[in-house]
Amino acid sequence: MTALQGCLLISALLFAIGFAGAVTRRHAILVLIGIELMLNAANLNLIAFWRFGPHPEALTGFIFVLFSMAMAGAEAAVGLALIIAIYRHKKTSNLDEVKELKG
Amino acid sequence: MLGEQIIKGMAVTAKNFFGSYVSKERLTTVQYPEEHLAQKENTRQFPFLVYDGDDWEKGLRCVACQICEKECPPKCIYIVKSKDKKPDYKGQMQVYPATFDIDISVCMSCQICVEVCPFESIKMDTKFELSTDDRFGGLLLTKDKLAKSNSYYQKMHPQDAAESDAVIAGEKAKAEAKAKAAAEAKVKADAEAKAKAAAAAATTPIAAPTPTTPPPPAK
Amino acid sequence: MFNQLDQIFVTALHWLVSFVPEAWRPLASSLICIAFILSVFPAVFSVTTIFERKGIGRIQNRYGPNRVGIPFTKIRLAGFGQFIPDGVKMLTKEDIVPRAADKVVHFLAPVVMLIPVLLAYAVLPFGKNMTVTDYDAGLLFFFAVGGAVELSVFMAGWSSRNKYSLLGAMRAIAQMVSYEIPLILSAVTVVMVVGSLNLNDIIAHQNQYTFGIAHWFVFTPWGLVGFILFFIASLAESNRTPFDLPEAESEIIAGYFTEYSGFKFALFFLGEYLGMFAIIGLGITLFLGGWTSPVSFLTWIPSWIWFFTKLMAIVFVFIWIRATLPRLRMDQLMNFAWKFMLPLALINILVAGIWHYMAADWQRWLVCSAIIVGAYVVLGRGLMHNQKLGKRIYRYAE
Amino acid sequence: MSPFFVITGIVTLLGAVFAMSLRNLVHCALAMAVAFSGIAALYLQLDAQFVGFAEILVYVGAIAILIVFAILLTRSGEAPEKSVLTSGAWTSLILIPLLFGILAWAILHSSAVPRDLPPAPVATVKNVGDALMTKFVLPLEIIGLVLTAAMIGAVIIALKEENKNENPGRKS
Repeated sequence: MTALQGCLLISALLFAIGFAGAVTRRHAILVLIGIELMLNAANLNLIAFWRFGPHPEALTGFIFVLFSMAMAGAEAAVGLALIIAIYRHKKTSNLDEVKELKG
Repeated sequence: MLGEQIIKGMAVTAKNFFGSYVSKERLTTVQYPEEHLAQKENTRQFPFLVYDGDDWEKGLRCVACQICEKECPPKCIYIVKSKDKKPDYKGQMQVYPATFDIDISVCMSCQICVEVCPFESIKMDTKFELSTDDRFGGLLLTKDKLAKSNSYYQKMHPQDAAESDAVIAGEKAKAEAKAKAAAEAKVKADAEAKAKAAAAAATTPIAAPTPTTPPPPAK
Repeated sequence: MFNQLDQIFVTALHWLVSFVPEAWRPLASSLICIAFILSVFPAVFSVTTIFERKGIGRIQNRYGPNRVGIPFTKIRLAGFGQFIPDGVKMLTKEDIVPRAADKVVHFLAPVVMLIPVLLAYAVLPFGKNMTVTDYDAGLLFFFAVGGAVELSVFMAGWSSRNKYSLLGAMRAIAQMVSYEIPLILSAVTVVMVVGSLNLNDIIAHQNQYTFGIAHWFVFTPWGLVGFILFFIASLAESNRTPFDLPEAESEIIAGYFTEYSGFKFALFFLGEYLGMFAIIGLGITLFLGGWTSPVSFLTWIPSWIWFFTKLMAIVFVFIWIRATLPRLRMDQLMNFAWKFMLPLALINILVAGIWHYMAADWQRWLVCSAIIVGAYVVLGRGLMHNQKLGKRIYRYAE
Repeated sequence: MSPFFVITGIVTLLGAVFAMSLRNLVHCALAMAVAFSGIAALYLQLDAQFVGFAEILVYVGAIAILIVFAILLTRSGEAPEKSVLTSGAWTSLILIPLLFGILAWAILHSSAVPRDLPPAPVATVKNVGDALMTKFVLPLEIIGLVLTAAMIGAVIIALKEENKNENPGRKS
């Protein structure tokens, strides 16, 4: 197994764990954590391909990760704001109880 | 403008900081074990026993009358009277305390013993550094530890000591005057008796006898 | 001679490493560096606690600790032995963990606090050739590990199950997050002008002299403002008065370490001071020329002496401020960070850009100073004007 | 693959597993911080120092704190009494191993994976800065815009709707 495959396996496992959490847990914040883990798995993939790819001097994967981190920050901010707003409205952050679109 | 007051405040504290190194008056702290604050005139801590002269056993004014023991509110005084007697400052034979203990861990410094003492023998001390590592023995002051000379008292509380000395001097003077009066009365009586006898019998030369009877105690 | 004295630690390191077989040398070298940091900075910490107590005492016209010297002797050392009994007391005290506390997190919090703080020293240059790791992105590393401290503060506050701890932790995080922005933005000006995140490059840029005076960034208009902003933000980051809301004794006992005692409390205490030294060290490196001397005729003094002298001087100003200013209120704290420091830091970045691209003559000074003074006056007036000084409205828990 | 890499990977995965499986939300958030630190360490071993430090700065320093704040603001710091899983959680028992199996199979049997390790690339801060300011300047600007929009949006969403008629004596 090469180093790239090791990175990719770790990343795949991380993605699976994050996905499992996001799908199975009830709490909205945990779903967000799961999404963050999946995003990080993707970032790890990008860095691994940049490192072991044919043209690392182009820095494409590297810069992509930086951008995706910024996006993750924005996503977390908006997601948590939504969760807080929902909590304020419905007094719950359990996703099974937040099914309806009308408030 | 913003920040102006901050700079002013910083200047004040800086002045304090450097001033404390320059002028000693700024530092109000007294370096206690080495330095002491001057005590106030009416500082009172715990009682002690006054003695006159140099020998504390001989000069102790206390006559073991036990008034203080009875009056003491927390009952911290313990007195045992002596079997024998010894002369007091007036030359009168008196009992003296064989044991005189004050438990200063119990004493509340109320000064009642001083108020009631008819012999000016118990007074209040200003010593306060009395801590010991011995819980029972160290704080139980026995007679030898309690006895302090009159000169110590005079130095400590000059005003009170002067008053007390005046009282004692007055007593002494009174006693002497009484003794003198008694002696004179005796001399007179003797003289009269003698005169009578002389008148009765032939004249004989008079030898003034010394008064042998002790004067009655003061009060 | 002076050059050798300057490099004495580097020479000692090389000499020590030369005893180790070739393959283990990098490991041995880093272990010695770790030992150096772990011994020097806690020692500086212990001396600083005495300095702090004595300094505050003098400011309040007291003596401060002046009794304890070397144990079992009559030597007093003017009270500088005080840290030994203090340390012994702290380390031998009973370690109390509240029954309702989250044991694992409660145990981990002081450790998590100390690790990033110690990591931050890895990139600080203590003297010429005295950087443990010469990272390309040293400044980024410093701020990255500094950010992890907040998590430990939260862990301590939350795991204690105590309202004061939680309040203190929330205050601390809100304050640290708010003041991290002006802190980083004021450091960005230096990065812009130098063009590098490497702290040694930043010092090399300041290690030049004209008319015998060093090119420290604090001697430029933007550098002065940047330094003052950095200084205020570092006061807040290290939870020092007047920004000591997270551990305000009179309000919330001790904030997030209310429920800590003994060794763990000592770790928090140590972590707090080491964090303060680290951030002061960074401020020195960025604006006060690091280990360089201010005037060219004093360059013979060893560089590490300059570093530690500057460190102690700034620590003294911290102590001075602590003894002078009262604690801010929470809304004042936030207003100051977001309405004054952040705009000023942004304007300062603009000024640094103007400075960089204008020709080096008196006009540059005039333009930059004018912009900064104008911004200061306008922002300061806005901050003072918006203070709603009126009757206080008390709100009770709903 | 060095043993250090394996250890870091295991720590990261354990952090992730705990982040997704613990009952108490605060523990989950802390485990997530561990996982992110592990990923940052992986980045460092892949010669991407800048990204590694940025990972710590963004994820451990900011997002973990944000999540912890959200947990406290929604009062979910205590472990819930009821089940923590959704009603249809059992389907993931089949779905997730399947997903991972497919990914792992694809990784291990891919022909695109290069056999030899290329030399360490240079990604100094200067190179990254140059790339950001020349080749990727448009995405950078867009990211800046997106972040601003997200910040304003988050503030507006989370802003308390204040009813002006109710309780006029209180100030916000």
